[in-house]
Formats: sequence, structure tokens, C-alpha cells
Amino acid sequence: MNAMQEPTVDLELAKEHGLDETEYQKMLDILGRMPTFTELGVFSVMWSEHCSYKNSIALLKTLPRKGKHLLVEAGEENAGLIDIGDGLAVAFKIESHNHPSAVEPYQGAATGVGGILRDIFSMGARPIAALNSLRFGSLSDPRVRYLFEGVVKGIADYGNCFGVPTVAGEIYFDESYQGNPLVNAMAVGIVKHDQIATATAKETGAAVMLVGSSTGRDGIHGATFASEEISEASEEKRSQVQVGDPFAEKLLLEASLEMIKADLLIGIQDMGAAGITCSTTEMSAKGESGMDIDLERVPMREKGMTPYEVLLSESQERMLVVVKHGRENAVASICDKWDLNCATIGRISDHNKVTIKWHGEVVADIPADTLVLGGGAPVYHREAVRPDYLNAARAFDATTLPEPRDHAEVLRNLLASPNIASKEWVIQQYDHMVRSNTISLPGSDAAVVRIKGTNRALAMKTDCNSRYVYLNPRVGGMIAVAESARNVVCSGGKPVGITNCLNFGNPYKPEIYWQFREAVGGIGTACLALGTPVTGGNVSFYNENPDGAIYPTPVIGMLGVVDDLSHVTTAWFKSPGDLVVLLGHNKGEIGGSEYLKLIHGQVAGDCPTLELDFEGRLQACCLQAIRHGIVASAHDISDGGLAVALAECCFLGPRQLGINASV
Amino acid sequence: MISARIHITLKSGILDPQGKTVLHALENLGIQGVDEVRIGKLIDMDFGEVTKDRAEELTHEACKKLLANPVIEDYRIELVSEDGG
Amino acid sequence: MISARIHITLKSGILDPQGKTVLHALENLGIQGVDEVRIGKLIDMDFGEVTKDRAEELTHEACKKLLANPVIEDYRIELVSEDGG
Amino acid sequence: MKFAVIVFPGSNCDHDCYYALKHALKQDVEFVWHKEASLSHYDAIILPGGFSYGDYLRTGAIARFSPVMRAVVEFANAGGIVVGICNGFQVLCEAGLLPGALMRNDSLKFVCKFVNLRVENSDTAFTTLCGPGEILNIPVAHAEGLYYADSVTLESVKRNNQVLFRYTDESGEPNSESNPNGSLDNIAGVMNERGNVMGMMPHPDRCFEEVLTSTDGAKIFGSMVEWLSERT
Repeated sequence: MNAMQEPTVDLELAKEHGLDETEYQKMLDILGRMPTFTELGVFSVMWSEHCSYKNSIALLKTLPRKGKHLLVEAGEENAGLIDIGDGLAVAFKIESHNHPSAVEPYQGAATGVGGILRDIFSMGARPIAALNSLRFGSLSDPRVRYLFEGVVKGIADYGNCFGVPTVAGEIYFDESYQGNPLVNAMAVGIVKHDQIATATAKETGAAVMLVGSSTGRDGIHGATFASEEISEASEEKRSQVQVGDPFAEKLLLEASLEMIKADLLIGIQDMGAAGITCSTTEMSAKGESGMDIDLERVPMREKGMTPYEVLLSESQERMLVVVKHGRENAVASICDKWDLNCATIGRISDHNKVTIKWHGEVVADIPADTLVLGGGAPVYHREAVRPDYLNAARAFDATTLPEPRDHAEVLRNLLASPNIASKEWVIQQYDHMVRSNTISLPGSDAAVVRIKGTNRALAMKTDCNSRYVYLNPRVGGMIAVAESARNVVCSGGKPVGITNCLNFGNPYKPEIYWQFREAVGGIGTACLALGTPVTGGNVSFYNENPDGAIYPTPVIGMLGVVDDLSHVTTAWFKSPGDLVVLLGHNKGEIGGSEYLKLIHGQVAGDCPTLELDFEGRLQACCLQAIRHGIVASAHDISDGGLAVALAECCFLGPRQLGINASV
Repeated sequence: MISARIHITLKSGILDPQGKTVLHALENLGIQGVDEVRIGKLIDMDFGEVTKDRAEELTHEACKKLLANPVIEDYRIELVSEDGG
Repeated sequence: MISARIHITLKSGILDPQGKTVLHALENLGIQGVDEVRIGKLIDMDFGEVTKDRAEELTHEACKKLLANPVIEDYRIELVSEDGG
Repeated sequence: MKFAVIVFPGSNCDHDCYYALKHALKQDVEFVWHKEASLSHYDAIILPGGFSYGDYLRTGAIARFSPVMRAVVEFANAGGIVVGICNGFQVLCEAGLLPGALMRNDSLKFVCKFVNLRVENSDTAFTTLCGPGEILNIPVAHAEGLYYADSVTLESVKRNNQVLFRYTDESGEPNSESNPNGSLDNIAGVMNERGNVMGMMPHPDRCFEEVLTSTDGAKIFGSMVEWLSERT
């Protein structure tokens, strides 16, 4: 189907592309004419939930995004950027690759890691750590075991080959994620202030070059695909699976950092969902400029590709760069050194349109800002209704629970439950030591990675208890932030900022949207109280399995700074005779607990209470004690409560120690 | 004694990073004239006392259930019985 | 258009942990009657404008130099030209 | 004295080897791009860990043909000190500078953890600072670390005392529980007959200072510095 015989566009075809009637009409108004088939493809992918955040941006804007250390505000660049002194900044972000992983777990997870790493090094930062947050159905189901094994191997193979240590993560198993696993990948990078890159396209006539792997039909409809529930409908629309090449990504990393260091670039952006379409339009809109693109110049891996396919392809390991005048050869020689394709596919223009030609014929000509988030992309406020299941859940009365006869047996069962048991089987598949910066090995509260050339380190953790959020989205959202901060503090770090990956069901269902609104509200309140601004993140809607939505899962990626390597603290008891102190109140709340689910088979009650002012003072007290050198170990109490926390402190370390405590 | 040789290859259009890198390496070794390289898997299964049809049936079942990933791979089976043909 | 399919297999007697694991997995899936499983590599090379003999020569050179590790692997070549045979 | 750390496309531990030698051992060290042709002004060559060429086809199979490898072979044949760590060990085997081959771990999984190594030969350029039978605590991180050699080669390697390290438990017992990948005889590192080329799967470049849980890696780099300073 060459450009000439493209199907004519009508409302029906637009609906197939995920646009509703009002969006179809808005597209016609913007263009003032009927769109070409290629233009319909561009609108459908740019206005998909995945790229436009149309059902979430209104609420995301309520999150606190200011902070004196923030060098870039959430949403402005590919990743959040925080100043940490010594002339250094930290870029970090978390993103989801849930739907591709449900179809092909190995490649889905691998390309999730590849995508988030590119967001970091397109800021000019060298990735120094990777983390993840995974959720699966129950392990008794063979399909779940297949997904689990494939996802872990995909994350391991990609990170290990690329050469970034995978230092921390969390894994939960619950029937709620049956058929719809969550694969959230996070990356953290370091950049010197004078080497920070930006994703803008400016200066008329500047060359627009595509660097990296050649383009195939990978993941077409990837963006719109993530905007639909995994159902029979999305099955046949699923075309080529995206395949990751970590070796090419490593070459792309080194080449990109070399170009940025040599000051050859005006702007750089990675190819995420919607590939060339997204990068050309977002960079143009940001730079308030336009681009004239000759699409046939894109290096193609497959024969007979149409402009529609080239524009929407999500082939991995590609970057779009806007090159300073006269530096095109310098860029080409760096690409040659690293054996990467490098093709000039167009020029910056002074009209603010993205004009795409195919062998000289215009196939798309659209004002850039009408397509992008914050520009013409639609913004919706959905109806929110408090779900009925909360009434039954809140009616739960803990006093009616039978007291278990054998407490030791209960503790053993909790320690053996997949959600609490050791994840060593997983961690050992990740190279968590490459770059010789990992100074507290995985298994402790937060991972700690030192910054060579300074006496400081970064503490980092991903966290979310989705049962709490299910039972009380607002307080559950607060707890997700508070708990990730507690983990960082227990490792000796001061929390400085978060990224987040908000995994929810279908936003067009009022009870789901209520969960989303409440959770975002709780996260915002906690971030304000704990002084950890939101630096950016990702929203993944339509996480639904055949019998309903998954638990609302707003995963928080917390970053902390350890001011002195002597402050680094681990979770396990160090020497006999040490005094063990419990900071905070133990109110015996079991609503939504692992104990209640595992032993009594119930997910009920309200989630534990949280007073943010008290939480702030608790964390400050713990960090101050660590900084005064009077703390040998510190451990956050979470899944399984005090009993599990004490047990972990006894056996996590190289020396097995015991404790006698009276509660 | 019957054995099956299974050829597992990537579906066309699916990116093959390994094949791409090996092709490039061959060119650097001066081996010209090669347009494309694709890397796949070879699985040999030796059967005990089973008929040829049963062996074929079991092999297909093994491929569908475990050996080939239907999302990105195709497979082909060659049956070889010890006493030739 | 000529293409070569190269069968690379472990030399007999060499440890094949992958084969052992796959055999074990098949048994767990209820696929009985399989004595042994061996895993190897399949490499397809598509040649441009070359004669069949030249293609064979190049394929052997590629195998000896790069594609097969003489310490632990054997290889066999099948030549397939587009126009059959 | 000057060290060269070779950088192949896909090497990841080049930074770690460089940092260990420069900061922990205070040595003069340089990165050498794999397209370099000469290594004349170096005293020792390090082939670092990582995934050269993505470990595609076979680990080290493609890196072995990089231009610099001709210089590495010449350097080794002239008696120069050459060390291959993890992926570097795989490259040296593929290049025929060391006997045997590294195959897929018997667990079929990547393994990253600290292991105990027993020093089998402490009278070498790489272990002179270690005591005979000393137990070192060094991490491994690989998917293809199973050391294999046919019985004839294995016998000669053992007979010529070319085995440098074996995976053991804390008490120095080379049993199967302490073998992370199924290597024959728990072999973790070997050298050539002449004693100037060595390869090991564990990473001394990840445990060379206090903050990294163990400093035993510094003993191996330190042995080379000691050995070279006595001879140049």
C-alpha cells in the first residue's frame, strides 16, 4: 500500500484508531480539511492515553512539583533532574511496560528497561542504577510462573548486558494481577551541570538526525495498544512485538554522551512510544519550531514499509538529535566509531508545523503544539464515584478474628509467603555490582550507590502497598510515599524527591477514577509534608483482567542523598547486647495486612492510619540518630509487621543473631 | 530408535540483534556477499520405543507447550528413524 | 538467491545442561518417552549474487573462523537455492 | 609501569578495572580502544568483563577478531602479562591464548554473588601476594562461566599447575554447592603454561577497597604490580 492508495479517513476508521467523536471533530477543526491516513495515525497515537495523559494530566498538575533542588520541572524534560551539590545532578524516572509484558514477558520487560535507560541518558546523564517494581497473579498458576520467569530474565539480560547494576526492586503476587502483570522499570543517572541536555528543537535549518538501530514494524499501535484493556479486541491489533538490543543500547549510550560532551547538539530525545511521531512533534512543540522531514531517509530494516508504519514504529534503541550548524560530520564520525546508523532525515523549519514528506510527497502536515500534552491534546475530567466494595470492607471488625493458636507457626507462614520471602532467586540474576558503586547489597531497606569522587551516595527504593490503596486510596497513597521515604532514611539517606508510576484500571469507570483521584490526592499531601517534590513519572491505565480492575497501584520511586558514606546503614542486627528501639506507635492495625490475607484469607478493614506530621518527625529523628553514629542497624516495619521485621533483622546479615523482645 | 530435529526460527519481521551483529562481524572478517544472517535454535529429541507417528505427535506437543514461543517464533520438524529414511 | 542453513551441535560427550533441563521440563508437562534432548544453534545465511560452490566455500570459511567453536562444537551445512534443490 | 585496559564495544567493567588500578593500586593506567594496533608501551594488558558484542553468538567469539587482539597475542607471545576477567577470560580462550572454553552455567541462569576461591598456586604473577591455599572472597557475575576442557587438556592444565583458583566453601572444600556454574573441578581461573597469561571468571575489580565488602581483589592486582616491579 504505497502512500497514494492510503484508505480514506472517516469517523469509523478514527474510532478504530481509538479516537472518539469529539476528538475526531477536533482533529478536523485543527487541520481545516480531511486528514490523510498517516495524519490519522499521528493524531491517534499522540492523543492516546499513553502519550497525552488526557485522563490524568488535570490531576497530575495538583501534585507538588516545586523544590529548591529541582533543575527541571516535572513534564518539562525526559526525566526529573535534582541538584545534589558538587556540581552534579541526578536524573531519575520510573515507567511502565505492563501490556507488552503480558503478551511477551521477556521482550516486554527488556524493552521497558531499555526505554527508561534512554530517558536518562538523553538528559546527558550516565545511568548508575536500575530498579524495578513487579506484580503478578498467584504463583500457583503456570502462566503466572511463565510471565514471572520471563520478566525477570528480560530485566536481567538487558540491564546486565547494558552494564547498569539492577540494585533494588519489589515483587508482589496477588490474584488481582492475574492476566495483567505490572512491570515498572526505574533508572537513576548522574550528570555534571554543564553537560545537561534538553529535548528541544530550535534554529531554523539545523539538521535533524536519527541515530541508532534501523526501523522496522516493531510494536506499531504500541502506544494505542497500551491504551486499551488486554482483551480479545487488542489481541489481533497486536502486531510485531518490540525486541530490545542491549548491545546496540550500550553503543547508543556511549555515542550520545560523547555528542553531548562535545557540545554538538541543540536537542536530543529518545524514541519512546510512538517513535518518530512523538519525538519530532514533542521536540518541535518544546522549541516552538517546526520540522521538514523526508521520511524515506529513515534507515529501514524491512521492505515495503509505508509512511504510516515508519512514523508509528516503536523499534528500539533509536534517538532523534538536532545538530548544531556545521557539526553534522562530527556527529557522523562519533556514530561511525560506535557502529551506529546516522541519517539526516530533515531540517528545523521556522513554521511551527511538522511536515512529513515521503519521496517528495507531503503525507502529514500538522502544527506540532496541537498534538502534544500541554498543547492541543485533549484534557478530560472524568466522573468519580466512591466504589461500593469499600462499605463491605470497612464493615470488617478485627475483634471477631479468632486468635491463632500457634504464633510461631503464623510467623513461619508469613516469612514463607511469596510477598515476604527472600527474593534472592531473583536478585542473583541481576548484576547488582557492576560499576563498583553498590555499597549496600540488595535485601536491605533501600539500595545505596556511591558517587565516585565524592564521599556521598544515593539511596533509592521503589514502594507501594496496593492492598492499602485498594482499601483507602487517599491514605494508601500517603503510605506509599511515607514508606519509600522510611526505607531511604533507614539506609542513611535524606529523601529529596520522587518519581511515580500510577498503575490503575479503566479511567472511564467512575469507581476507578475515584481511586485514581483519591490516590493522587494522598500522594500530593504526603510529598508536601515530607518535602519530596514529584519530578515526573508515568501513568498506566486500562490494567484490567477479565473479572475486574487490578488493585490501584501507585508505585513510588524515592531518591535520597547520603551525605557521608559513614552514614550508610543496613537492616540486620550487628552485635549481641545492642539495644533494640521501636520508633513510633505500634497500634496493632491489621486492616489490609499480609497477615489478614495469608492466614484469614481476607482483604478487608481500613488501611493503617498515618499522621504525616508525626511521620516527618519520626524520619528526622531516625536520620539524626544515624548521623550521630549511634545506630548500628535500622529497618522499616512493613509487610508482616513487627514480628517479620524483627525476624529479618536477625537473619538478613552474614551473622545469624537472635532477639528477645517484650511487646 | 527415532529422533526428531526441531528447527526454531524467529518470525519474519521480528528484529534479530544477534543475526545483525554476526553479519557485521563476518564482513569485518572479509566474508563478503552475505545479505542477511538469522540465528535460531536446533533441538534434537531422541525417543525410546515409540512409533514414528507417536514421536511426531509428541514433538508437536513439546513445541507448542514449551520449546517454541508462539508469539515470536516458528518451528519445523524433521523426523529421523535410526534404520534410515 | 542462495542461502545456507548451518546446524551447530555440541560435540558428543560434552555436558549439555540446557538439554537436561528441557528434558526435565518436558517430563513435568507429561511428555513421556523422550530419552535425551540436545540443544544446538541454527544459523541461516542469505547470499546475494554468488554461485552455489562459492556460497558453500564462504559458509565453511565463516563456520571455521567464527560461527562454530572447534573446541566444543561440530557443524553441518545445508545449501538451499531459491529455485529449489 | 603502565597498564592498558582494553575497551571492546560492549565492555562494561572497563571503568571498574581502571578505577581499581588507578585509585586503589595507584598505578598508571589507560583505556585502549579495540581498534588500536599496538600495545608496545604497556607492561600489562587487562581484558575487562562485560558483554563484548552483546555476547552474541558466543561470549568473546567476535571480540577475539578486534584489531587490538593481534597486538594482544603478540604481547602475550613475547611474555607480557595479560589478564582476562570474566568476558576477558572468554575472549582469551576463544583467541587460543588459554586452554578450554567457557560454557553456559549449568543453572542456565545469570549468577551474581560473592564466592569463596581457594588459591591453588600462589607462586605466580597473579597470586604472589596470596598464601598457598588462601581463601579469597570475590564476587562472580556471569551467565557463561562453566569452565570446560577435554580430558587431555584438563589433565595437562592440572599437571602443569596452571589452575590458579577453585570455587570452595568457607573451609576451602571444593564441593558442588560452592560451584556457582558447574565448572569442571570447580575451576575458576587458569593460566597458560608459561605463566604470563591468566583468565578468571570472578571479578577482582569489584572488591578492591573496604567499602566494597571485601578487599581481596586488590591482592590479585597487587600481585601483578609486585611481580612486574621486580622484573622491570
